[in-house]
Parts: sequence; C-alpha cells; structure tokens
Amino acid sequence: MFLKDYISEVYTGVSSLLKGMRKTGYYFFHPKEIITEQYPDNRDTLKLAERFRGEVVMPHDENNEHACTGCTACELACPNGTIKIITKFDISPEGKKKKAIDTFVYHLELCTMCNLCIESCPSDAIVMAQNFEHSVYDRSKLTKKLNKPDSKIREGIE
Amino acid sequence: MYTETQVIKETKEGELVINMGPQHPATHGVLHLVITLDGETIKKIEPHLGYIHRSIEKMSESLNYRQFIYVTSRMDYLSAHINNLACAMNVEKAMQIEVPKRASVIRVLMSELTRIASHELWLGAMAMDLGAFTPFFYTFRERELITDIMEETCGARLTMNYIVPGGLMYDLHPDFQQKVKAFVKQFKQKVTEFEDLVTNNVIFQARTKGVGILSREDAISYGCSGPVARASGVSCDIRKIYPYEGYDTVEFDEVLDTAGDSFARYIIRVKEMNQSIRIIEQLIDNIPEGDTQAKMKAVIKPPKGEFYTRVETARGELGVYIVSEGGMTPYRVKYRSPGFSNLSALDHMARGSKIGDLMATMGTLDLVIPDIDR
Amino acid sequence: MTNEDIKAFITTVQPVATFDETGEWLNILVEPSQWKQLATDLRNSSFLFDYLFCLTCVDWKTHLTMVYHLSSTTQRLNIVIKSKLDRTNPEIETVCDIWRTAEFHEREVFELFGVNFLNHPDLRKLILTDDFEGFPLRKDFEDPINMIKL
Amino acid sequence: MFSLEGITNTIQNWLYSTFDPTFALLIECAIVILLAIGLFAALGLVLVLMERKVAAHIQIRLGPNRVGPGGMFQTVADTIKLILKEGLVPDLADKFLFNLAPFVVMIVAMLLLAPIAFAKNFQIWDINIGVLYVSAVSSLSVIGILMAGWASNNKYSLLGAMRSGAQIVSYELSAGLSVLTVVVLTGSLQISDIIASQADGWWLFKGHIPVIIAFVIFIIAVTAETNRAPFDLAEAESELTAGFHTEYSGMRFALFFLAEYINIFIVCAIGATLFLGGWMPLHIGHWEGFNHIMDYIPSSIWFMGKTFFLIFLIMWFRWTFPRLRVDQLLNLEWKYLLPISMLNIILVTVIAILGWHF
Repeated sequence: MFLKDYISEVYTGVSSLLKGMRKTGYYFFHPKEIITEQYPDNRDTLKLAERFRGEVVMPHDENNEHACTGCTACELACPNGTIKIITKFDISPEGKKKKAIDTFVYHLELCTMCNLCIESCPSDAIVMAQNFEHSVYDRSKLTKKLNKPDSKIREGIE
Repeated sequence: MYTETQVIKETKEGELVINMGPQHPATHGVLHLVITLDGETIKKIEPHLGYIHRSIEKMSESLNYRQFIYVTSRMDYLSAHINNLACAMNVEKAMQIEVPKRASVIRVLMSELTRIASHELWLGAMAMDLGAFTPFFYTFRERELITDIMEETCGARLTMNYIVPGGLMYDLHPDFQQKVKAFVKQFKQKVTEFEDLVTNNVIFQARTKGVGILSREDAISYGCSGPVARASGVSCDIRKIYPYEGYDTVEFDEVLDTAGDSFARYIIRVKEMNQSIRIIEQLIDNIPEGDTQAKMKAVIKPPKGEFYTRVETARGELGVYIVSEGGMTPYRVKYRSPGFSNLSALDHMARGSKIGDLMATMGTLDLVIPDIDR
Repeated sequence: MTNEDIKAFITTVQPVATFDETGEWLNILVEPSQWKQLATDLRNSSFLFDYLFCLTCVDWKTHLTMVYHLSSTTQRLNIVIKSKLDRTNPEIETVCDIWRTAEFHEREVFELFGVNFLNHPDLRKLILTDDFEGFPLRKDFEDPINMIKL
Repeated sequence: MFSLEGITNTIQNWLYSTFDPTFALLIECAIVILLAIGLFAALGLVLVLMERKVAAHIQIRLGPNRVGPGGMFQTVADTIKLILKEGLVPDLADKFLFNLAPFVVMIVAMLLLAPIAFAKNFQIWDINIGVLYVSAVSSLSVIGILMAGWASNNKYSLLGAMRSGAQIVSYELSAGLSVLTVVVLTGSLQISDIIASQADGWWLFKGHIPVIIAFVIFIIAVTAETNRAPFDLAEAESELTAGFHTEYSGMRFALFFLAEYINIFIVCAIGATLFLGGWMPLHIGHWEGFNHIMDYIPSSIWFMGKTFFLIFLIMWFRWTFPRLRVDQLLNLEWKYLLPISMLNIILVTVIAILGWHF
C-alpha cells in the first residue's frame, strides 16, 4: 500500500510538472504570442484613448483666441494647487473695464490628472491632452503658462 | 520602533535578527519586517510601517467633498476605483442622493473589472514570490486588457478617478461593451493556464498547503477581511451581507473555504475572479439607459453627523468614516483599510514556519503597502 | 435582535451609558473607566460582538473621542461605542486582549493622537520615527517644514 | 569531413618538430589556457544571452533587442558595465576571503573543463578516472560559496551559503549514483572509453528504463547542484534578495555570474557525454548506411548540440517551476531521489552482469 501511494505520488508530481512545461514550451515555440510593445519605435502608430489624461492644455483657435474668462473655478477645484490664475483688467473699446486672464500658470509637477478642473470649467476653456512624455531635465520647465502670448478671449464668452 | 540596542538586548543566544525590507523583492513596496530567526525558523515578526505614510486622513480634512475622493486612489492603488466608490457613496449617503441606475450599474461593472485586475496582478506577484517568474507575464497580459478598457472609459489606467459624488464623471465609451466582452472571452480561455502552471503544480501545492494557517477565531479576532478571512471560513463579503450599488440584484456566490492556509487563500481569489466574471456577464448587456449623474449642488455641504460606508475591495473590507461638521470639508476622515488589519495577523500566522513559508503567507495576504500606511 | 435588545442589555451592565440613535447605527457613549468592562460584556454576550472593524479617535479640540465600531459576524449587528477622553491626559484601557486587531489600531491612535492605552502589551510607535514629537492628527498640529498650505 | 583532430595534430607535430619537447609542452599549455579562457568568455556571453532569450520567449516577451542585431551584443554591453562598476567591499567583511571567494568558484569551474571531450580526440586531459574527477572537483564549489556567504558579513548571504552547502552536499549523492549507472554499464571511468562504448547507440537508448531514470535523476541533481531554479534556494530572490552574492558587485559579481553559467555548461556537457554519447554521432545498431550519414556531421557539432539541448532543458525548468522550500528540497533528495537511484543502480548492475543491454 505504501509503495502504491509512493509511486502514485511521484507520478502525479511529475505529470503536473510536465503539464506546466508543456504550457511554457508552447509559448516558447509560438513567437506570435509575444505581446511586447516596441515603444519608442511605434511612436508614430501609437494611439492613445481620446479620454486619456496626459496634461491640461488650453486650446487656442486660429485667431489666437481662447475661451478662458479667468473665473478661477478650476483653481478652486484643484486639490493640489496645480493651477494659478493671474488676472488683469482689460479695457474694452466702449471704455468698460473687463476682467481677463493675464497668465494661466499650470504646475505639471503637482498635477495628478484628476480631471476636476476640466469638469468645473464653465466655458470649456481647458481640456486634457493625450501627451504623456513629460520628462524634462529641469523641474522648472514643468511649470507651464497655458495661454499663448497676446491671446485674447473669444468673443461672446462670459 | 525598536532601537538597535533594544533588539540586541532582546535577542537570545543563537537567534538571528534580519531586517526584511524596506527594500526587499518580496515585500512589494516599502514594508519593513524585523524577523527574529532561529536557523531558518521564524520566531517573531515585527512589522515597521510608515515608509510611505502620507497621512491621507489629514489631507482629506483640508480638501472638499469633491476633491478628497481622488486621494483615496493612492491608498490601495490596485482597487483605486473601489476606494473612490466608497468615498462617493459616503458623500451620497450624507447628502441623501439617489444615484441613477445606469451610474450604479457602471460602478459595479468597473468595480468587478478592478477586482479582476487586482487579483491578476496578485496572482502573478504571488507566483513570483514563490520563484515562478513566468505566470507574472501571463497574468499581466490579461490585466493589460482591463487597464486598456479603463484608459478608454475613465481616462487613466490605474488611478481612474472616474467616480464623482452623485454618479460618474462621464458616460461609458462606445467601445466599452464590446471590449469587455472580448476580455471576458479571452479570460475564460486563458484562466486554465494558471491551473496548469500554478494551481496544480506539485511544488506550488507543497509550498502553500498547510502554510500560514489562520483559524476562524483568529481571523475574526485579528479583524481580517476579504479573501484572507473567507479562506478561514468567515463569511464577510460586504457585497453579500450589506449589499450596495445593486449588488443584491446580481447573482454571485461568496466563495468560502475552511482550511485557512495559503492554498485556500489562493484558491479563494482565483474563484473570486470567476465570480466577478459572472457578475460582469450578467450586467454587461443590461446597462440601463439614462443619466449617469444625479443633480447635485456645486458646493457639497453634508449635514452635521457621522457617516460610515463599507465596501468590499479586492483586499477586503474598506470602511470610510466621515465626521461632518456641516462645512465644506470633512472634520475627520478615517479609512479602515483591509491591509492594516490583515497585516496584524502576519506575526501570528508565520511564527514557527520557515522563511520560505513567510513568502507564501505574505504573498497570499496580498499586502499593498500604501493601503497599510495610508 | 434589535437595537432595543442591545440597549436593554447595556443598561443592565452599565446603567450610566447614554444612547444616540440618530445615525445609521446605535451609538453608545460610555465613560473611559467603564469601557473595558462593557467591552468584555459585549464580547461575551449573546450578541457576540466579535469583530472590531474600526477603531479610531476624533479630536474635538476640547476633548478627544474614541470611536469603536463593533460588529457581530454571526448576528450581523453593528454598534458604535464612543468614549470621551480628556485632551491633556487621554487614557483608556486597551481592548487588544479581547479583539487582537486592536493592538495595531491602538498603536496607530497612540502615535497619531497621543492616547495612552493602559495595559497595552506593546505600546510603541508604529508609523512615525521614534523621535517624532507631536500628534499629527490632532487639530492643533503644526508642521512648519513639511506642511504645504494650500 | 571537418575535424578538430586534424588541426590539433598538425599543431602538435609542428611544435614538436620545431621546439625542444619541454618547451613545446609549455607552449601547448599556454595555448590550452588561452583557449580555455576564451571559451569561458564566449560561453558566458552566449549562455547569458541564451538564458535571457529563452526566458523572454517563454514569457511572451522579446528579450534584449537593442544592442546589435537582435540584441546579440547585449551581454557584451553588460560585461563592460560590470567591469567598469566599482567593486564594493563591505566595511566589516573579511576582506581576504571576500576577495578570494569568486576566484575559488571560478577556478573550480575551470578545473572541471579538463576531462571534457569537446570533439573526437579533442580533450585537454583524458584522465583515466575522468568521472570520479568530475564528481570530486564539482563538490569543491561549495567551499567558494560558503566562503562568500561567511565573508560578506551579511545575514542573507550567510543563510544563502548555508542552504547552498546543505543542498550541494546532499545532491552530490544522487548525482554520483546516477553517474555510476553509466560507469557500471561501461566498466570504465575514463571519458573516452565511455564515449567509445556508445558507438553503436547512446546509453540513454540502449540502457533500458533504468538508464532513463538515472538520466532524469541526473538532470534534477545537477540542476540542484548548480543552484538553478527550482532549486535556487541559495540565491532565492524573494527570500534572501540574492543569497550568497548579495554583497558582491562589479567584476566580483560578474565572476560568480560567469561561474554559474560555466557550471551549467559543464554539468550539461557531462550529462551529454555520459547519457547522450558526447561527440558520438547518433548511431543505431548496425544500420551502416544511417550511421555513415550521421558521421558526416562534425563531432564538435554533435557535442555542442547535445549540450545546448540539455542547457535549454534546464533553462526551461527554471522559467516554469516555483521554488522549493529548503526542507522540501532535502526531502526530495533523501526520500525520493536517493532511494530511487539506489534501487536503480542495483537494477543496472543486474542488467550489466547479465548483459541485457544492447
């Protein structure tokens, strides 16, 4: 009886090991199963999901106009103090003072891509871009100014 | 914490004190275990925590009710979605908001996908702890599909922040259903691979069976939850006993085992993945139409009081305890993390076993260090 | 079994305990000196509160409140027990011989709130360094170096 | 037909005709040393690359593919990196032993090269106790490992070295017994005799089931002896970070690393010699035509092919199985391998006495 148990133990043990080897052997001889992404080589064909949150950008149209009113809703919504809006007063042609943004400072190094600022923006002035290659040699380069120089607020956005 | 002289004073003749971690391949993060050994036999394990403590509880006190949800993704990053869900549910409970049906079905679907992704990663890492490197890559292949689905719908792969109080940040991606179905199909095909490679492997069984035994009484006393407690026969699945988000409308089994050893914990998690697949299959074709977000005020000010929600993450029971003073920010937030309680049982489980057994025990506890440290 | 049964039971063992049922679960407020006895009674009662799933502390600036969330794995009952502690010298009996999970949770509360758990077998700092001063989760804690004010 | 025998004979004849015999012998020694070192370097590079490629393909990855075509020069780059790295010595280490240990391990690996027949009549030293010599010398490597573990003054290293000691000492037994089966069948300890006896078929095929069992046990035992997964307890990554070589860096680490791969090569070469006929082509009984065709493939290719097949087998094990626990490792040896191989050697002796083999 003892011998029978002993032999069946050896048999099941060895057969379970062989089963595992068959599985790994299968993958060894089937290079088509390889799933490695050739990242820097496939940069041109790499497509990220359109909702992927890479960084906050402010789209400008062809007239160098954006939609930011400087309401600071995003600044308040941000949990990390990533956004800082510096406002100024523009004087409209009618001579009325109007609040507008001077600089939209975005600290990428503090950003956690939580999307709360984009949710809170009433005029959809900022969106998430899909860029994920953020590495730079100097940390100060991560502090970005999102509004382009001399850009203006688009007409009709309050 | 002990100072060095204290350790030397308390060590008896012939005992060896080794510091496992905070940089160690098997602790999966910055867990520091001070292990007293007699030869290869473990006499005592003393966990030292705090290497990744960010005091999320204190941080949450200064963030408002929309903002503090995102921080919880950084606790148990493998079930980030479920953590967010717990916080959002707590705010909804406080504000007495009914979440639209569509949103809650999507929340359940995402939770189950997160659970599968977490268990897949655990399975690979656990096999790697025991010296089998290859299953890690096979599990990551399936996990990758889930993270792709997450990326497409939620916008991020790991720390999704898809849930806001009152519903979801945005609706599903149009490809969601088709991709989830493709994943389910592939998962069902490939899950047998782990049976050949890991589950039925004689070495794996020898390494895990009868190792790190936790009795039912001890599991309850140590406050264990999740698969760790269920492997010891404690019925503690929050999805079953205190159903939330419509878990009572789907059919699934709470997987229980009585052995309480590492192998039981392993089997529980593997079976749980299949149960999650079952939930996903039931819901994926029955996502109701409608809104994904309930009407909410821009500024959330819950009434004065104390609110507690419990959810079942991949690791066990996560409790979120919020004390509100009626202001914009919570007065006090406490996260009852599953890993913290599970870790406290490690010393009891591993005493008297070999160092090699510690890997099996620790691996099946499924420790995520940021979850323990918070 | 209902909250009424639990209340009746607690009134018999600790007549001075007060109840609050406004929240989700039954809240019981006890004096720190009575807590250990009540805990033992609850654990051994027919309700069998064997699962301490949350142990924490809240700083109310005037006093500290220990909060224990208890549950029964067989009867599915949940209760919350609170105990007010003096802020300058917070002391309460440990319960880690009743629920062993309390050992770690009490160590955490000890270092983050400074609550002294009497008769705790191993009351050392768990998370912070040995030479850390102050209790980070108290409301008046100020860390001039690492705190980022938003 | 290409043969290394011709080349060696020409060189030897030329040396002895040009120089004084003593001097010629010295020159021969120098050539052998150079060849051995060259072989070591080449084998190290090839085997490390092979391991990484085999691992990668098993793990559905590509493996190294940046340096050189298909990642061919990856190991060269790694070696350069290791040479350029600072070799740290821990403050409280036993400096002399710490520096000596990698060389001990390396020298043992080098010594084992001597009796191996790489091709027909291409052998450094055809010693008449070849198999015994291999068994004796291979168990010396444990000294180097123990030395490294002790001298590092690191608890992980010490545990790793102790495990390694227990492991090598016990697996030596069943490895020795399974080697003996072939010795019993051949009646000689000399490598060249063993190979010659397989001229009409390899022992694996003509020795019936006992030799197959011996072969399996041999493979398991040498996997354990070279500290390879699933028996890599001495350097169990998830338990002891890196075991006995935790504290080694730079070139000293490279020597350990190289010695590990050389050891694998050597044990596989011995396995190929004993069970698969060494450089002997595949011959089947008296099928003259078939045997003649097989002879056209050079003997060195036969030898390398068999050796690399066995190496692949050992790599395949490594990337499939979980690691054993230390007590299970010893259980496997004392409860399974040793009784089976003892029984086996009795069977083989009976077979050999009665002449039942082909």
